[in-house]
Amino acid sequence: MRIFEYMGKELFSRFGLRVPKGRVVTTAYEAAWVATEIGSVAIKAQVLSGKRGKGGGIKFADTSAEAKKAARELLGMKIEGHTVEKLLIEEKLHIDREFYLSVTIDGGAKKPVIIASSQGGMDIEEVPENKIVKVHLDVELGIHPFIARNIVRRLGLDVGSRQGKELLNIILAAYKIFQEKDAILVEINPLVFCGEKIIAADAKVIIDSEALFRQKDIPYIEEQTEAEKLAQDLGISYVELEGDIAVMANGAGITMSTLDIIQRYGGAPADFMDVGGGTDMEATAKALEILLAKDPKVIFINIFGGITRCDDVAGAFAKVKKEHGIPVPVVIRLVGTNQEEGRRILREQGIEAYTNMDEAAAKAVELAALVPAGSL
Amino acid sequence: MRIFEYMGKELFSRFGLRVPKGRVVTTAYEAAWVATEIGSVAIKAQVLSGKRGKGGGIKFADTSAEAKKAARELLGMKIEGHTVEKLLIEEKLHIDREFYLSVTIDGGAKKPVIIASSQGGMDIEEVPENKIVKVHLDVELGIHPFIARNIVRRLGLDVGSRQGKELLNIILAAYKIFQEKDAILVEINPLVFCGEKIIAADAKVIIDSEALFRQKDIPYIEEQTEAEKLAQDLGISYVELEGDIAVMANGAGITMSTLDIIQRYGGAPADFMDVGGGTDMEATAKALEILLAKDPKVIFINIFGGITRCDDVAGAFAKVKKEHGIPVPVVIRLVGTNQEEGRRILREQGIEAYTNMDEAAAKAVELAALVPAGSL
Amino acid sequence: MAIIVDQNTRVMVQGITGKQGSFHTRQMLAYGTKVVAGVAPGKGGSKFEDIPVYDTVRAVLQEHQVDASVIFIPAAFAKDAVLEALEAGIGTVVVITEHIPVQDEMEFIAYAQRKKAVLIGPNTFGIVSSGKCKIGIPPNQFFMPGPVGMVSRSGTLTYEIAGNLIAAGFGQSTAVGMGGDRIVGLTFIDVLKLFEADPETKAVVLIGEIGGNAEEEASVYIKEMTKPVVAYIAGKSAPPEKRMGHAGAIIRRGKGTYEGKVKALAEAGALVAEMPSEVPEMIRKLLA
Amino acid sequence: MAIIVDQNTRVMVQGITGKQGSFHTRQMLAYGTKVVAGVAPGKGGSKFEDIPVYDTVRAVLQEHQVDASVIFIPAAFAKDAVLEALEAGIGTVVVITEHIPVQDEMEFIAYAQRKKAVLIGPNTFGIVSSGKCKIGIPPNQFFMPGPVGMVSRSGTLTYEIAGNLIAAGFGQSTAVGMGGDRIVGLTFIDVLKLFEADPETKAVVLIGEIGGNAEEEASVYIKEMTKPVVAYIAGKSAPPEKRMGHAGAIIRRGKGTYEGKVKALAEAGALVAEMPSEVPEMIRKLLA
Repeated sequence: MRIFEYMGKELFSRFGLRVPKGRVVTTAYEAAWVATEIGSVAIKAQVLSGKRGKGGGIKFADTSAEAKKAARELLGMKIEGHTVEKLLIEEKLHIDREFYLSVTIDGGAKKPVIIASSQGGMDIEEVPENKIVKVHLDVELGIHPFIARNIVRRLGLDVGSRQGKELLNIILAAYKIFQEKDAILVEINPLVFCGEKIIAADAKVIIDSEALFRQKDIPYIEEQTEAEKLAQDLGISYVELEGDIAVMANGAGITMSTLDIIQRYGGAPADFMDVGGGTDMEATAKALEILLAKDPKVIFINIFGGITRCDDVAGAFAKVKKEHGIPVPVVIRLVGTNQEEGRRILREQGIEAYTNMDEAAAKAVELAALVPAGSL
Repeated sequence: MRIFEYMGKELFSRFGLRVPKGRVVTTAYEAAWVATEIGSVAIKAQVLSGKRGKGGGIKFADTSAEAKKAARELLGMKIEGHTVEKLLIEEKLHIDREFYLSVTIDGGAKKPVIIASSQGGMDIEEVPENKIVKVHLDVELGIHPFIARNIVRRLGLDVGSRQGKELLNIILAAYKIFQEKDAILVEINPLVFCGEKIIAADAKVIIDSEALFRQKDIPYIEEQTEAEKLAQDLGISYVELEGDIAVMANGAGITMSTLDIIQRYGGAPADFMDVGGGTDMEATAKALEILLAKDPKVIFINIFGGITRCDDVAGAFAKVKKEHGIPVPVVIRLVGTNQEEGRRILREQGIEAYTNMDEAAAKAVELAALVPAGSL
Repeated sequence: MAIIVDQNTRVMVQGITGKQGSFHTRQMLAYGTKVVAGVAPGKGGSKFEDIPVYDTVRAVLQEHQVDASVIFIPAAFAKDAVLEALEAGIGTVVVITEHIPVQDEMEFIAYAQRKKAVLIGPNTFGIVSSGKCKIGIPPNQFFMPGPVGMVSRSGTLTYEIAGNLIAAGFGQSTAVGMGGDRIVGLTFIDVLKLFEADPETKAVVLIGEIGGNAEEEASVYIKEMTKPVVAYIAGKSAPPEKRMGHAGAIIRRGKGTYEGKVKALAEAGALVAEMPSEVPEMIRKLLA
Repeated sequence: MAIIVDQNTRVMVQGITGKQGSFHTRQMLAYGTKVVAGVAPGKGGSKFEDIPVYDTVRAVLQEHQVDASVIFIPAAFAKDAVLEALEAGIGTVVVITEHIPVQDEMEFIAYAQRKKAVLIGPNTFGIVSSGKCKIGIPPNQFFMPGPVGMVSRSGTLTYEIAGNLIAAGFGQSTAVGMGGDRIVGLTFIDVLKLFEADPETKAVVLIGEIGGNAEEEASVYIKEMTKPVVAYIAGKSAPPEKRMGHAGAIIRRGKGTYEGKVKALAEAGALVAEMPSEVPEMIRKLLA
């Protein structure tokens, strides 16, 4: 779960990192007022997008009037689909140098990794490998000053200098945030050298959503659509996509595979919906309703029943059809636990279930192609 | 460094352990007042002695008047040389069972060890081995609920019961105190089962004195004599003993050995004083003054110079003799770095230094025997 | 032969009395797995389906010999259970639990490495050595003895392909679920090495998905293998930066793409299937 | 021959520019120790007595091969320095620093065990393989080559007895200081095993003191040794519950007494000297 820049900076402050003087506002009036207080300011849209800078989400102002104007332009703006509702108004920093620092997880190494560079301010992917310092942490050993000291040295700073020591403490603090706050990413880019001080000019923090239960002080940030939220409440993994064939399957791998096959046959999936193992009839029915609400051209259900029982899935289908009606063609592939009973139920609903997923997918794509665009 | 029971209990409270309701007082009047508030109370002398119970340092009172009387008796009392200045007035507990729990360091295993028993209330040394549960901790792994759960089970409690779960949390908290507060001992004896609750009825906590620099919230507890304090300020290890031959040597091992040899020849050392390596002339002179202040019969200096320079020691002797006079016989054994210069300086003071420590010790004992008892 | 577990493996179930634990213990027993004991704090002394239940792992080990443990403990408490099994010296720990915080996972995976234990998962379907031992949650009917080793990041996709293989007449030596999380204990390369050394295994099916670089790392070893590998990768159509169910199934900053994985595997000499249904035919050709 | 260190041991000094570090580096050089590099954060690039100084251990290892490191870093920062050396893979770390918090000691000793490194100390005089290599703080003049291995919990007592031995014509193969703290890395038993296997060592002098149970544990191994052991234990006259200088030298709750240690050693076949001065004569008889 990404948190907003201003929240990341609050976290940074609490762990002893320097951040620019600033304030969060929701109106242009407040923005003007804060600018009066601070002077020259940066006005930063608070959106959970990686493309904020390129998307025009950051403006500068030297006067209160300029700040007001900039804030007016930013508030309500859309950046990568996210509407700007809050602005962070911050002192404009005098920048001597820009560094990069992050702590994240290297899945391959199964360890945390600290990544740092003396070339900050741009995407780390664009920095040449030989300008990047990467240090993997031994989980049982943890972080220690010597580890940070080695990074400081490799970044070309004097470890005995004031800046060297400050950077060392920043590295220790960033790691501490990563560990104690259950983060999967703590990224400071740029880390600005500003005279004698080093300041975290940006804050990108992603919290492990599986650990939110023990991070009570971190507010829940909504990044999902209404439909995705509904699905989550059912314990179902659901991602909205751009296509017109609604997909329901059980298991992340098989659901992905289902989308792939649809695409291969020339179709466009409308979503990724993994109803997992053991979802009961009630929840399956609700999940179907979520799919229907998006007005797809076709619904494709691909169930390889293990813990999930085929009769439950078929029953859910029958239930929804009876209660709400299902106005679009449905293709169902159904094999596994209780498949005979499931197929029987579907047959009563006038549907002959497939056993082969390729054939079923091909059929779904074929049916979708029959519906003229814009006909729904 | 031992801390007082009431401080230990404050620490316990902060880490979530239950302790008896109570208050620290310094006058009998306050004691009476607290008893009025609480009812039946235990009145416990706050002294750093392991023998408090046997030394009569705990009394009980059912009324405010009784409490006042008991407090009067306790305040100012001496227990193992410690004067009672504070009392802890606590609610008298209803005791169903008494357990024992401690966390300490096993030097041989180089690990922390949790020691627990269902037979508390007495010295753990008196509990039969088969009634004691000992669990060593893997330092890198640390404490985890399963470790505590095993202890609870081995103590014969149901791990699913309310008491079992409470004890589990107490074990976790005791270990946390041990680790976070740099303790070398956290002992709760007895740990009282009182109806549904488990209460730490006593608290014996020893903090690693080498770690006080980072335990800012733990007050420094004076357990030393004035002379021991003076020595500590010089960076010198000094323990007062009962005998009459003052000893100064360099190195803990050789100092102990010096005491042993004095005793072997029939003498009684007045102290353990290790001036260590590299103590300069100034500090050595002050250390000598500490010894002189105790009016010993003889002073025995045993220096095997390595980093310590023999001429510095001899110079310190000459300085003290010149400035204050040294009214008792002095036997010096001096070998090692700059020994010729050291011996020359001593010769000027009329002292012929020994090179053999046995002979020197024998001489010191002989001289001490010549001084009639009570002659100083 | 088989890898990691076989008919002699004595299995302990941590969380045996819970909803998932009890259901799947019955399924494992039905498959023939030697479940010798269960753990459920507070339920020590009771029985579940004639299997003795204990309060702690150490209590189990006072009475039983145990080769492997399977974890059906809720995410918030899973770390404690995994460490308990590892600390007691259990050699193979299978972590079925999903939604475990990744900091916890890093902690117990590091400890497993130190204890030289095999840790499978978390968020895995488990492991099946066909006809011998099933530890975990796969449906019993799709695993029959045969020459194909399977290693996978996805449960249902494994069942799908296993079902197709069975239909085509190919059983499996062992099927191993690596788990769908960001980090997992046992990885493709570990399992491939074991299959390479296992006489019963004649070919390997590797089922990967987008995200991470486990497939790329495996490719380095596949180059050296004498046994043929058929690979299938799910997620070709997935948009970047969207998590597809599994925490690990996400293309981040251009890394972990379908194309990168397929390229690495193909260059290493693996046959890459475009659809799950193509796998049995590829195996048939390779084993002909 | 000698144990742990010899004429080929390349030594790094952590804290080389400090008061203790600089003094003893000069002494080590005078003894003939191969000091190849120093570490002093912030002083990297400078020289101390012609020895290059670096900011970090890893920086040293980019330029030099190092077999052993000696720590002259103040107590509050010692843990970091020890872990730094161990993490970089240094095989032998000698921790001279005293007054290190015991929780820190437990932490780096556990890590040393995991890294399979020899950790000597803390609060030790160090180690001398006579005429070959001295790492630590003992005065140079008392250590000359010879047949006696020494292992001790006390510095000055070691010099005292080494001086007596030299005077009696017996040099030392290696003298190892275990350190005077509550817990230490290398212990008597570890060192005795090395002496037993060292062809140059013909007899061992063990110098113990009250507190702990290192001598009792050593006794179990002394029983098995083929080489004779002479022991001396300091602290016979020490009162219980009083710490005699060293953090480890204290009789607590009746444990770690002089009598217990002497009994264990004597029963194991060691000759126990009552005074340090008796040691040379015992060695003379044993080696006659």
